Amino acid sequence: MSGLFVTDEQIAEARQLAREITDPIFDLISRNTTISVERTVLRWFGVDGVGNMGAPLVNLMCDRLKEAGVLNKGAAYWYGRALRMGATSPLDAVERLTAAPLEALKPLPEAEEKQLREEIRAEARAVVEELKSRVAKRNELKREFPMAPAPHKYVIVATGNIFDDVDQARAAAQAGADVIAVIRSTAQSLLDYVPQGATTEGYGGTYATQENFRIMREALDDESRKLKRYVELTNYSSGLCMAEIAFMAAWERLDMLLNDSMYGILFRDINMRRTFIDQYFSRRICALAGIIINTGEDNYITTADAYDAAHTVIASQFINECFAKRAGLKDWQLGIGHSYEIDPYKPDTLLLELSQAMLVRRCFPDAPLKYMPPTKHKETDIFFSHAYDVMADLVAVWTRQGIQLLGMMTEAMHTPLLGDRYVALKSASYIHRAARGIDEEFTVREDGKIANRARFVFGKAMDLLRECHKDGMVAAIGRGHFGDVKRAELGGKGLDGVVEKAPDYFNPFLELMESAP
Amino acid sequence: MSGLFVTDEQIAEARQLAREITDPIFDLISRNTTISVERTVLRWFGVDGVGNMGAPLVNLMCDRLKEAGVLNKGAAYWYGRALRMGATSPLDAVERLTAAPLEALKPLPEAEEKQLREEIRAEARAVVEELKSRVAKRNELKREFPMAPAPHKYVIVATGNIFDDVDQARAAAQAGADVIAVIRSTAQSLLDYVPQGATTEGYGGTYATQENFRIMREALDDESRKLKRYVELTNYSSGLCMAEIAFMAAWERLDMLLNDSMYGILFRDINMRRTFIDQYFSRRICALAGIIINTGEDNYITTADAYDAAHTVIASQFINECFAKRAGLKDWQLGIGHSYEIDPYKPDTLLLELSQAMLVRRCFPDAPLKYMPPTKHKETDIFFSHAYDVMADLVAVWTRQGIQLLGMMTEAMHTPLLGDRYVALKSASYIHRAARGIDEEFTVREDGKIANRARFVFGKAMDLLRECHKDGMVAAIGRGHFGDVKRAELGGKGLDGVVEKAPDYFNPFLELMESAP
Amino acid sequence: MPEKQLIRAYGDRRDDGVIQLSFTLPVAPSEKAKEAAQLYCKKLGLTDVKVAAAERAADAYTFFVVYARSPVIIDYNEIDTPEIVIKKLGFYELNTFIEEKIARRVVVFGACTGTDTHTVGIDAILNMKGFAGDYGLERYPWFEAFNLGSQVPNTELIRRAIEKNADAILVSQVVTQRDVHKENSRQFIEEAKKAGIDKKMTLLLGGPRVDHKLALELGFDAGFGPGTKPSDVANFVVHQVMQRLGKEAKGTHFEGEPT
Amino acid sequence: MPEKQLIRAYGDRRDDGVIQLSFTLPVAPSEKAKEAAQLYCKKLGLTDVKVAAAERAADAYTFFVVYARSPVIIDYNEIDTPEIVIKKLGFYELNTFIEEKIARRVVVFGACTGTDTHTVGIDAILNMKGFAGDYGLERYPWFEAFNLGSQVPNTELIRRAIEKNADAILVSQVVTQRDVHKENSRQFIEEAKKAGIDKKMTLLLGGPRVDHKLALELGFDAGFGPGTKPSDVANFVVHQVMQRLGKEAKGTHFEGEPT
Ligand code: B12
Ligand code: B12
Ligand SMILES: Cc1ncc(COP(=O)(O)O)c(C=O)c1O
Ligand SMILES: Cc1ncc(COP(=O)(O)O)c(C=O)c1O
Repeated sequence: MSGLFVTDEQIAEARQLAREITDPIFDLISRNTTISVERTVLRWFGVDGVGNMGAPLVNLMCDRLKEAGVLNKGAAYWYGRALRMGATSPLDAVERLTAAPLEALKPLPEAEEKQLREEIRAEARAVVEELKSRVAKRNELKREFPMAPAPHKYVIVATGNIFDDVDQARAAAQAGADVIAVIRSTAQSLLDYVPQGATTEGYGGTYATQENFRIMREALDDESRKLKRYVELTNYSSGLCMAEIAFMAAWERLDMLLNDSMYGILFRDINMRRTFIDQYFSRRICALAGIIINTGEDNYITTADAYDAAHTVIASQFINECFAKRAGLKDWQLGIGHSYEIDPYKPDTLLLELSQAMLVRRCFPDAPLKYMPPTKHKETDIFFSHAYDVMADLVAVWTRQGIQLLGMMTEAMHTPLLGDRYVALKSASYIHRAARGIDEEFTVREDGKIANRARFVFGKAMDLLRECHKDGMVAAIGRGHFGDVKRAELGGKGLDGVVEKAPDYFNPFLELMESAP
Repeated sequence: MSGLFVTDEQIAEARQLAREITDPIFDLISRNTTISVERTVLRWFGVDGVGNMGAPLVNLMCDRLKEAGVLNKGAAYWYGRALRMGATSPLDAVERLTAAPLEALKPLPEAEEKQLREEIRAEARAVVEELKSRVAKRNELKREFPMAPAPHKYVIVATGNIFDDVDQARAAAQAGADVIAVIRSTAQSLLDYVPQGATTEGYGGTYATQENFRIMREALDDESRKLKRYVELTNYSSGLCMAEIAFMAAWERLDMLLNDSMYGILFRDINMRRTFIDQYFSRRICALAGIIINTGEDNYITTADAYDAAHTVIASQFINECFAKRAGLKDWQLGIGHSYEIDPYKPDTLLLELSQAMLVRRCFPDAPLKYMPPTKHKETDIFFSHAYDVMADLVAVWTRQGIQLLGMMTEAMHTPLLGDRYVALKSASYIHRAARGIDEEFTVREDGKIANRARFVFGKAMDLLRECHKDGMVAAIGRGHFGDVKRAELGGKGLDGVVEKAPDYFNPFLELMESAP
Repeated sequence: MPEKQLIRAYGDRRDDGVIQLSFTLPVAPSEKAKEAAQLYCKKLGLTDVKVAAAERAADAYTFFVVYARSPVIIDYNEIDTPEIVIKKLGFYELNTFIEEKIARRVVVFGACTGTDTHTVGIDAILNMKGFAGDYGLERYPWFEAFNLGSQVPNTELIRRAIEKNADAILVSQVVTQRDVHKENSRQFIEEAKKAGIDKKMTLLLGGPRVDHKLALELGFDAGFGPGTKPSDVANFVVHQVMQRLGKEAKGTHFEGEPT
Repeated sequence: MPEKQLIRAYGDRRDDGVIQLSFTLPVAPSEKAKEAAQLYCKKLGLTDVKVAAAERAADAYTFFVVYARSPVIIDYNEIDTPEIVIKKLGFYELNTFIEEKIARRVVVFGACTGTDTHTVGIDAILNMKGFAGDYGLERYPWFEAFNLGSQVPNTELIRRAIEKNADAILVSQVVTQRDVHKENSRQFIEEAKKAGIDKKMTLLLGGPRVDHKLALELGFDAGFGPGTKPSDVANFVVHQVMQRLGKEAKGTHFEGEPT
């Protein structure tokens, strides 16, 4: 691919721009924490379960600390203090803290402070090791039962009921699925807490809870053994609990997460600052736990026109990549998102989609990439929609996508039926089998429609990156450059959850993860 | 394309071999006529209708002449004699002849003989002109309402009832079909006469009759005007009445005919000599009437394995082309047949099918080509079969097929339903629209699987042509080289209809057509 | 009473009644499973049942493709569909019409309410750029359109509409899983009644699974489904306003596209 | 009597009864046509009918895609399917079996009869190369197989079989349009009866739309459908011969693939 469409220098320039664009944001990130980051810290220490009102303990605890105006020292610190108060268990710790009068929260003598942090650091190190050992189990299983060749066929289950989801996930795996995504109940991303336990009622999807994660991963481990082929599990680390979900997923050995640096801002109207800070911590966890992230650029072209906005996808991908790399993620973990969304009634759409997918492959040669199927222009004529999906299957294998979300012929109607998934899997297997390696059979003519379109799109992406560089991301988002959606820096949900760090802010996990090689 | 896969010299050599392979067969053709060729001659003179037993007059007349052992002078001659006997009409002519005692059939004095032939030649010239003027009408209409760009979407109707066929043909045209094929009733090819009139009962298809042709062409002329897009009509000129049907089709302004130099031999067990002689006369008529022929190599790989027998298709195409050219057909009239038939459970099938289709395009750059869809490996799972057809749509537009028979998702079950055709047309339009021009976007790597496979197949085709050249077609067919079917020179149906020409054999139409530029 | 027009499904011949089905049964593939599919279709009253495919969708699930004849015959003349037929005025005509007949800007509020975040539909109706080359309501000088976006609580939408005493409220519902759209729409209508605007303002519902019939059942004044153009909505709203102003007979019906 | 096993269609949840349909109605596309499709499905007893697509298949034809819930429930335990279960012997075992137990070559004649020219199916069973890696009957030293090809008149096939007093006759029927295969098969059985071989020889029917049940109805001894392997047929025929020779109890049933 190297040298195709654009020069390596041009690509390097795009990366440099992305780096400089994200600098001020990393500045923001380093100076602030969020209530959900702090909740994540507590979960990591094992603070689990819900209070009598059904609210998760981590929420009770962090809300209390926030009211008290002391969250800025970091939940880890207060967790330590609680233990010092003689807390016998995390639960006990929460109670003592939430019970404690304000003055009880005053600093300790120098030495004690120091010692407290040392103890907590030690505990943090221990639980980080525990997480790693869980992840090791996953890698173990993967070695034992290697996955089928890419593109990995990714399908969705979305019954709303985790037990039905399990049935369908097993069925999908038996029919050839490589990756199972459990779609979340609509608008869970707006909840500022993570529901507890196994759930059986959701709309458009099933709640993301740690227990649901565990149940599904257990079922898939079982299927993987039966099929002698590891089947991956993914969910959504996005919304107001991005970081917490990343932790739960890591702990329960999920393999992938939809995790985007801007999706929440654009499509969920979640505050920018909140999102940027949360995504950083969540990605640090993904990096540590060897989770592959899927970015959400595909969403842009469901609101904006896929042909006109093609360059915004490329620009955003460079930014998303930069955020990811700076959070410690490796190339193999970058399921950079894009999709086959151009209006099928336009001419040359296969050429245009190939051009776009080849360009993405060219820009991110070492990332698995995550390819999304047609959705917006899907028709209720399932036979047409099926043919339309087949073309996306072809582009996916042609451009060596690592992960391919399979289109469903009923996309325009309902979340997939069991039979819909079977149909999609059977056809995709055929197309992959029939066309694998086609990219090595042809060389792209540098003077053709495909190459010219790719250069044009890349050029516009560079202009957009330069604009973001000059005026800043905030301004760019404010102008609706991404997904035709305009958002303001201080608008959206969750800003109140952003807390400026105190000089003595304490977060041993961040220390550990940031110091990790 | 030129230079791709093989050198122009290699292709020229293949053509030279084909020429020499067909030489002895043309020898046979020039020395013999058949009862069906002679019936065709009479039809051209306007001998139509059936006798009291329902047998066509042309059959009654030729059978009589054959019994009398005088058919070898040519039916045209006897037609002239009948007129001399004072026949007032073709019907009358038949009656007088069939009534006449043998001795009444003795030669006439020199001068009269000469004059008779002159008169008949004149009449022949007149009816040939009439045919030409009918054809001119067709070309007129085509100029007025140009067809959509290639690949021309070809669908079949096969209700068995010509009036239902008309409904469906109109519906198909409205849904975007460019070519309508009326499938024949099974085994009509084995009838040694052509049924008469409009028919409403057929199995697997509708009888090919002149009246049915007229009815359907009339309906399509009407649709063409409505749609401002000329819609073509095709049928089958093959079987025992190959030549007669070619004439009827020409007269009724059909645009295409399935017409193969060997199909009848292999798939209908019709005698070789009979077939070779009939196909020549039928192709002469097609040449005159500007009819595009479709050859039947696609059939070979429904009986033989498409992967193993790929080279037999290429070899046969060169032979078919040679037969056609020697019958006066021009490149634009050669819908050389091939198809997408490799077992879809094999790997790389898209690459293999592309290779084959590109090779055919390379060998016959100026022919429209006729591409057939998957049939043999079609599944009753209509969703899979639909995806499978979509890949054939892609290869068709990629390799610039002039004519594409659209695959039906219900191929493995029944002749197409109205809805099946709609589904196929809508998807094919999408694929054609999406991928048109893709061939100009890429150059094929000469060291890839596609190129190597093409060279391998061409090489084996050359070997087969050399074998046919060395041992003769009869031997090659005897060994089952084509379609895995073995046939003997004196086996099969219709040999008794072959008649060696007398020294004074008379066929003014042949004279005219062979002397035509 | 018009004379009957009996129709049946058309497979390969008029009235052959041939239809296609596909479904999954929770049993492992086998001859027995195929027989079950046969029986299944017979119980639906189908005849000539051909179980074309019995695919192994999973260990314990078989996916079937079936072709069969259906006995169903319907009298096409008996069917009546409530369709909103309005004589549509073009962009300019409609603006002039408002200027002359109503003499003030028509105020509309729209949102995708509840937990639904699908804005593309409502945007298509309200935003400048519109849909399928048809201008959105924001583009009409004689309309004042407020698009509150998505995930808007019903109460919030109603409150804002009352503040500007709007002429019409446009509710979009795209997610329909387990009828969440119906629930949410009912809830909207209740709130509207509480607020006493249900008689005063024109309440419209729209979305991919919405049709006029459903909207009426739910208590809206009209429903708009897939492919709706902004101009359809603009025209409808204007005539509603005219009727509320008593300047047009209630339920006046109009026909055809703009000339 | 086993206890019931009630099953329903599985769409997205157990027993939701969701199925997919597609069909064409001979009416022009319109809201009314969609309503007709609704009614059509309701008359089939379906509920929650969603007419997903109404496509303009032609000026006067609309192609519909529908999703709906079917009320049908079936008791899976009530279903019994006549399946020919025979313990299959492998290629070598079967030959030795014939050699020892029958001690002469088993003679079979096969053809695709009537106007049907589809030989691939019968060739797959009889020719050397066989089907799906399974040897054809010609390959069995202890079988004497005659393949008359296609378009063979029934009488001709029977005549030839009698000449060699064959053990079995294999009839292939592929074209099924308007039940031409049934007609032709019935005609074959009549001829067989006339010739008085129906009791003496094993008569087998096969083809893509053939199943054991149908074959029995038509008067054959067995029927073989899509995916049949030559070895299935070889084994069946041998056991039939054994039974005619009285060396095996009539209708003995055997189980399982060769070990
Ligand atoms: C784009 C899209 C998204 C985007 C939305 C971006 C945005 N800001 O709108 C993103 C990616 C964010 C998204 C997310 C989700 N989506 Co979504 N999405 C779609 C998709 C692909 C296209 C919808 C669309 O834009 N159509 C184009 C517009 C123009 O059409 P329209 O909405 O029908 O509008 C027209 C008419 O209906 C009418 N109209 C619409 N509203 C109104 C209102 C009024 C008053 C009037 C007069 C007219 C009118 O006018 C419009 C123009 O003609 C559909 C699948 C499909 N192809 O339909 C799935 C789909 C709607 N999504 C679905 C789901 C489940 C979700 C999620 C809940 C999944 C999840 N759990 O994560 C999430 C969360 C969304 C939420 N909580 O609501 C399902 C809904 C299933 C169901 N029937 O319940 C669908 C059908 C996909 C599927 N098959 O599963 N989605
Ligand atoms: C190959 C083929 C042809 C070839 C036949 C070449 C040949 N010499 O066989 C050609 C191109 C010549 C052809 C022509 C026609 N065909 Co055709 N053809 C097919 C096709 C594509 C594949 C059939 C096949 O080979 N299957 C592979 C074999 C191995 O499978 P099988 O036959 O089912 O056999 C297996 C089992 O059934 C069983 N079996 C079969 N017979 C027997 C017998 C016994 C005793 C036993 C034990 C087992 C057994 O064992 C076999 C191995 O498992 C089918 C479509 C399809 N995909 O099915 C159409 C199809 C069968 N043809 C069809 C038609 C209509 C025709 C024509 C009549 C069309 C026309 N009017 O021109 C013509 C004429 C044929 C005629 N008069 O009979 C229709 C039949 C429609 C219907 N249901 O009635 C089909 C279904 C296509 C369609 N959808 O329209 N055809
Ligand atoms: C990055 C990302 N996060 C989350 C989601 C799911 O949306 P929700 O916020 O409803 O979970 C998507 C949907 O495609 C996505 O792409
Ligand atoms: C060249 C040719 N002739 C004729 C036919 C039709 O067969 P039949 O002989 O039954 O008309 C075919 C079928 O594909 C064909 O390819």
